[in-house]
Amino acid sequence: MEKPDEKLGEGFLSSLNDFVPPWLDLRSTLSTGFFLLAGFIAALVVGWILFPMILYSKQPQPINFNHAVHIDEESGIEGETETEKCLYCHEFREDGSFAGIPKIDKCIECHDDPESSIGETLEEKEFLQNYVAEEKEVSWFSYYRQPDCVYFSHIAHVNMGKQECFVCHGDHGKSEKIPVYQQNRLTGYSINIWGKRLSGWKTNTWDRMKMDDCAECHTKTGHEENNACFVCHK
Amino acid sequence: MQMKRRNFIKFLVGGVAGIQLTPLPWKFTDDVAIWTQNWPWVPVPPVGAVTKEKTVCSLCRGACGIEVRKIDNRAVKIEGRSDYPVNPGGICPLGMGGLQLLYNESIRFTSPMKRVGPRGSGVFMDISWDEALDILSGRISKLRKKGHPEALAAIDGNPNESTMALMVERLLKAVGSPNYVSMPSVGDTCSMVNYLQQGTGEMMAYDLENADCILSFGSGLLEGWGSPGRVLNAWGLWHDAHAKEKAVIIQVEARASNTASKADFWITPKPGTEAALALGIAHVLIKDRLCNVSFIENYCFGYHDWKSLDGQEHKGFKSMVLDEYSPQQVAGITGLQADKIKSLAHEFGKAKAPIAICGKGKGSLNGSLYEFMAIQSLNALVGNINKPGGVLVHEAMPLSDLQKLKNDQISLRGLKKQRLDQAGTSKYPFTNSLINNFLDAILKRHQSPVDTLLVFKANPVFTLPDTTACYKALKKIPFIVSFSPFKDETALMADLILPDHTYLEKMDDLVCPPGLQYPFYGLTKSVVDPVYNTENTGDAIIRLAKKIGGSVAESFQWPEYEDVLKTRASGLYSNGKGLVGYDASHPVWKMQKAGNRAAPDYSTFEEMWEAIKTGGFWFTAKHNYQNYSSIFKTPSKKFEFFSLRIKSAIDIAAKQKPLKKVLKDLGVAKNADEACMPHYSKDESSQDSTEYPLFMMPYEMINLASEWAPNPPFSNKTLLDNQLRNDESFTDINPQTAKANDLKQGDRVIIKSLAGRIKVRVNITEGAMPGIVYLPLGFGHTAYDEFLKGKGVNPNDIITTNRDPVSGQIVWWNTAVKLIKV
Amino acid sequence: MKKDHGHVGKKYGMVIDLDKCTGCGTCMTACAAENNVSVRKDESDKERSITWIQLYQISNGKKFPDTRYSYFPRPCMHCDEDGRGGHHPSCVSVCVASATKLDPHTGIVSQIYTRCIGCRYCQAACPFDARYFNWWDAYFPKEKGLERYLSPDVSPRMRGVIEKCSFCHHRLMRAKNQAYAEGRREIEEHEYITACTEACPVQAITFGDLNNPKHKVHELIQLPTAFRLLERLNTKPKVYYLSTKDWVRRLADNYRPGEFKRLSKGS
Amino acid sequence: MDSPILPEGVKRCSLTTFLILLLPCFALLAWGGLSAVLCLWKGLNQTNMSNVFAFALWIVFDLAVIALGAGAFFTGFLTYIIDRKELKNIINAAVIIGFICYSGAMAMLGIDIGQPIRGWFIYWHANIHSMLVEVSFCIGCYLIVLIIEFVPIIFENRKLNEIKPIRLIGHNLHEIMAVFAATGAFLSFFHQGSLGGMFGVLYGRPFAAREGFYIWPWTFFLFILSAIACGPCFTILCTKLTEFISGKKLVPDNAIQTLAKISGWLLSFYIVLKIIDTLGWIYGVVPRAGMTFMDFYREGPYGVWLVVCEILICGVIPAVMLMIPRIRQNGTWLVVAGILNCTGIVINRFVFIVVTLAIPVMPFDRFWSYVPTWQEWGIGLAVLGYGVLVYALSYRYLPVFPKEKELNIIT
Repeated sequence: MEKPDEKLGEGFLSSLNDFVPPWLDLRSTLSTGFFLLAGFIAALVVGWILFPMILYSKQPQPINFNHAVHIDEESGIEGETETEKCLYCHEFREDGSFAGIPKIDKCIECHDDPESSIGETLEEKEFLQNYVAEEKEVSWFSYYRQPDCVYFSHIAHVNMGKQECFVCHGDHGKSEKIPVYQQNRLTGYSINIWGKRLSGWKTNTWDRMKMDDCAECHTKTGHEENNACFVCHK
Repeated sequence: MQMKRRNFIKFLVGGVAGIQLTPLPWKFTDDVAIWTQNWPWVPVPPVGAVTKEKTVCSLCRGACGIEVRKIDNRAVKIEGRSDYPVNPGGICPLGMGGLQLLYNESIRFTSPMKRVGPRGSGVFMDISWDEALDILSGRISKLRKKGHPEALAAIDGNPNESTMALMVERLLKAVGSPNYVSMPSVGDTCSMVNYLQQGTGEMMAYDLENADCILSFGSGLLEGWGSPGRVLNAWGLWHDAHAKEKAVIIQVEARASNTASKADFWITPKPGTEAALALGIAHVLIKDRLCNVSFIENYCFGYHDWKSLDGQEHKGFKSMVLDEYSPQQVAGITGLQADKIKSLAHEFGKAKAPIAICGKGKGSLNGSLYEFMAIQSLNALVGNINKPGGVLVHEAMPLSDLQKLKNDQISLRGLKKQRLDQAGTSKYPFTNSLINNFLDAILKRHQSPVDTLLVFKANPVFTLPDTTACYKALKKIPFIVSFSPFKDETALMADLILPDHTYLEKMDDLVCPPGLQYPFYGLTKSVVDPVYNTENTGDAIIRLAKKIGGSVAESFQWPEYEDVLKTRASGLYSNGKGLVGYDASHPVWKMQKAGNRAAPDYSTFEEMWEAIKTGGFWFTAKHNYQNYSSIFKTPSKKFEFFSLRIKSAIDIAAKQKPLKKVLKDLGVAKNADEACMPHYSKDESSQDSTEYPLFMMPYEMINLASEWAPNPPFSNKTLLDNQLRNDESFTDINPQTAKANDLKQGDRVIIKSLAGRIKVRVNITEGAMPGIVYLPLGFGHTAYDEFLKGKGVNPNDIITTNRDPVSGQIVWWNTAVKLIKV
Repeated sequence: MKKDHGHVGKKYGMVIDLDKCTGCGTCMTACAAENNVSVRKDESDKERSITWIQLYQISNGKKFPDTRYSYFPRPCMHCDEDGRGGHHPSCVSVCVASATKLDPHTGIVSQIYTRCIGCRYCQAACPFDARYFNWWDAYFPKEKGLERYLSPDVSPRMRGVIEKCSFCHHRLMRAKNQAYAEGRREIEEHEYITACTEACPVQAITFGDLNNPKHKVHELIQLPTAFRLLERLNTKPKVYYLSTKDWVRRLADNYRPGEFKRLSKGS
Repeated sequence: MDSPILPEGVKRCSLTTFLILLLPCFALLAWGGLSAVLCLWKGLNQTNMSNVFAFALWIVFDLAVIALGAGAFFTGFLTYIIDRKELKNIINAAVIIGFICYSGAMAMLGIDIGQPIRGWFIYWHANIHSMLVEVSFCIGCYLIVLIIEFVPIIFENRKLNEIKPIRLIGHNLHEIMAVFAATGAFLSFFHQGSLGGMFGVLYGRPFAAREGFYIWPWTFFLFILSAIACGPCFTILCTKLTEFISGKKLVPDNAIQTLAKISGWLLSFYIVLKIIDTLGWIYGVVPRAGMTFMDFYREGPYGVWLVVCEILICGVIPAVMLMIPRIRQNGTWLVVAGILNCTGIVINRFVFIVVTLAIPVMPFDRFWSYVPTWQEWGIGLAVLGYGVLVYALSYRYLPVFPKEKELNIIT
């Protein structure tokens, strides 16, 4: 009990003691508060920063894809509206099912010759050599793949419901660089399903792709009947 | 110390409070739940583009049309098709499970293999196709060098009319062996009846859809008889709520099968006395003037007594029936009441278009020649032959023959040798092949006369009666080659495996589904790329022949099997009255009746062939009704109640040995005249009834595969738990039988016959005839995987093989047995 | 808005002609194949094997040779009421996690496997035993490769949840997609039928919209021979049966002595 | 050697004897633990439950213990709301028993559902029409109440009581115990009822279905009554057992007698209603379903004897016994009556669960029988073991019976 700072502390506290009611044991209260607060803050750090870092794995796509270039006028991809342009590659099959991410032969339709002019950038060259030339499928990670229990009909939304792609997919179609794919280690979901904000807070329709978001839109647009379970579950 | 712990507790308290304000506990709870919704060990079927492939099901001979739904290159579902003549829409439960046979790796051979383990252990080693074919061709060539080409034999399960059957037989002939043995089927007996009574060795063609009275002698209309898809569809038509006049269905059977239960009348004679019943009905028809006199008088032979050129008096069908088969006499034989027989005959006689049909159960088991003749005679008596709603008579299917095969000296010498099964000899003058004799021949001799046995689309060790005998015989054969795609019992005994594709991976033809009333040609195709390293047996045979070389190679000039199919199909084109398209709104049975004159819907052969390849079928609805003067190819050019061919066979044989001996050899109990006519004779085979008081009857179910193809696991769901429980199958017995043997529901019991013993559980049901023990065919596999292996027992294990008179075929329904309570 | 989607007043139902039904079991295999139902080694354990549509064998109880057998194919009845006029089927009103619901626009009772917690209260509530619990994980051993025939239209179930007949709802979705692709909003009668209806080789099963006068089922349920299972419980099943045979009709419900009304015609 | 933490002024056996006596409990818990692991890891195929017997042994155990545990809230209700002072001497025991029953039941339910990890869906995606949801909510909340009621008793442990804040909390909790007693009573009334409702609403099962009032079938009210009729008796039995084992008098007779009396009256009231209900069922629900009373008692072991046992032998008789002062004041007869009473209620629960499911409704359906596997027994009995353990520990280390000291002065 000979340490100077201790003494100082004593002095400081005793001076404070004049201001507080006598029955309150200031020292113990303070220490209690200190430890409580420490624990509290530590928890916040763990929950908000550490946890997300552990929860999601990050995988880069095998090769970059530039959407912007493709929907650009010169690209020769026809379409009045943006949606139509998207549909040029992400097309509907005859039975109305949605082809999703195009297979390589769709790319080859345009990028038929590996030596073609379209291929200035290194990435494009790489793509032409490794994939187009070999007719090898690109193993893309899908940002928007819903789990197996979910049934989603694009044609019902795009053709019948006249929904624009961005409503759910945001400006993904305008991106020049496709983002790193983040997957929830526990559930295997892409981060885009739960939404990038762990709090679940969303500002745009495309921030999240959970059941409630579908239902919310159905209700807003007066399609409550489509909130029946079997409409979206299989 | 004390202080420290308290602080730590405070720290924790703070932490617990804080963590609630982060997403961690909430998101974690949610994610763990989501994890249970996406457990990694629950399969997730990949999505993809949907396509549909039309083809034909060849799991049985029925040739039903099927459509396979595919996701990318994955077959995911088999469905019926409405653009196909045989079965508009529906298929049978087995066909529905086909994909479980295609994709079940544990029951398929994934590549050519040679045996490394002991015989029957099923231990094989992968080899290349070339090596496999070299081994076989080497062996065959050696036989030929040694001058014993006849030591090569084949057991073939392909239908007689099919191109594959021709290929196999051709291979043997080219090599120089007469020992081509085909698996028994009802078709053998039917075509024999047609040959003897109508002069054409064709299959029976029943115009069921247009008939208004079906008298079925044990035919399992609902158990998979004939072409299941077609017959079941007809059943639907007969029972349609809106149908104007409904057909009357009469089932003659000793067990409350589905057919019997659902039929309008159910007649239960003692098993094996059906011939007597048929003749009893004939008696009433004749006596009560219910038969078509003009047809009988003008187009039938042997109805009345007659005198042959040598001036000998011969008894006719009429007097035989009137003398020996009065309702009372028949009642005595069959155990039915006389007036029941009368009313039955009247029901049949007064119908506009009555058909009497034969072939028990699924019709996979051959029947009794005289019984079938008696039944066919009923159709003749009412004159319902080659009429709409009757039994149609066709010329042979218009398929071209393969070009003449080349034979060298070795093969010619080999072909002169006598068949091991004695088929076609004076003992069995009208039979093409007799597998049970074939096996006996091997068993009898000290050393197997067969050196190399080829097995095609057959599983004799499982499907033939007295399996132990069959097993022993095969064990004696030095070298067995199986072409089966499946690891069936017989294949496991093989030394070399040359696996065929499954029916969904290969192109092959199906000719004339049993019982169908119009000429039909079906073609399967490869709806998915072969899943494993297998090869279409047709191509394998061609390659094998080329490896053997010489005249054998010259006999197989085709580049590949499809060319063989095309060669034969060219006949369909030149026949000039076929169709390759079908419109469900005009079913063939209507078109045919209406006298369809539609021109072929193709103009060139290539066009026709492409259409067949995509659509999978060719048929003709043109039929020349009646014209009785030209259709019967019998010696008398008439329908023969009295078969002159049997007579001449007897006469020829009688030149060498006394008549008595001849008849004995033929197995005929009665006199020479009756030997030429349908008649009933109690079979002597039945053992003394004190030792074995009961009879065992095997029966077939539509939802349990009992032939070559294995049973798809799906159909296990459809089996009742008084048919199979855990790994034990049940025998159906009548409460009386149960009481006599003091058995209760579910008791375990041993069924013993001369051939062997099996252990089953007892299902007591009023659907069983007293004194008879029923066992389902299809259980008791010793091969395949956990879905089939060791489930139930195989009745074939205890069936004693007696032979049918004249035809010499196996008789299935009179095994005497006794029950021993466990 | 609703009208656009053609949901209004739809009430899908099924009519099964028992006089036609031959008990062949094709409906059961078709259903299992269509809906990725797991097949286990021992399917003879009827207390645990999963069969969305099940064949019950019935007998007229007479002695040989007057015995007759017949069959009751039993899918989920897709009831409309809980038995005393409540607008939920018995199973729906008891479900704790809202995992099973009646869709008023189709009349189909849905079962969501990922929502179900496996309390099995619905099984207790269903008098038709139409609900099945996954006592085991789906049986698709890798070495067999049987998972290759699985259809992506129906999600395979994990253990510990209830499953049941869905009237092949995914086929309705498929039909709609097709219609949308062709620019139609409405689907035709033949475009949506269940797998069992399609497969039945004797055409004993008819499927369609019970409320639509143009559909065959609408006409069939008017027939005097039409009846439903356990009608006295008043759960309003959407599966009807046809039979002219009184002994068969007698077995469709419980009757106290003298209560059963014979059909004037038929035996 | 654990003397410092034993309550003051009371006599306890040595720690070793105590542990040895508890060995059977540990055995049961081990067995149960193994079973639980198997069921959670491999799934419910470890049980003999089936698509026919969706509910079985475990649910029977659940409903039984929850009924028997009703002593807690009802005694609490009498003590704090009705203000029967004498019951203060037994309330602790009642609370502990209640806590044991409810926590045990919850644990068992957690294993009984096919997807335990999704269990919280009941609360998150609740379907308000489901009686089982009502049950889950009420039991969940009530368990919390029980904990709050249990905590001050724990805090009365000698050592803990030395710590100032703990002493303070414990004291203050005591003050406001009435509030919790009230809440507990409210919650319990509802979940006991909805447990009955669960079966009454099974309109597809004529055996269980009942008419009712508004959304509540009669079983709703019958279950409440039966629970509060047998709960106190079970509390009495437990204290009697403790007295017997410890060889001491722990609770003054007046407390016991009060409970016994009330229990008796409630039981008789219940039995009357039960009989009326049964008659109403026989002449209402059953004929409407096209069945006769006997249809339900024809197959398997379930005969009319069940009804006789439940209503007559284990209903009317104990009711009468408990109502007659002379009989209930005789210790032996009291115990007998108590046992009969509790048995009757357990039979009632068993019948509503197992028999309901065993009797097929479709005429062509068949009767199935059910025998639990060792895993099912393991988990069921583990709850028993757990109960005895917790109860014994509380008795040893906590002043469960306030009067113990003065009733047994150590000389």
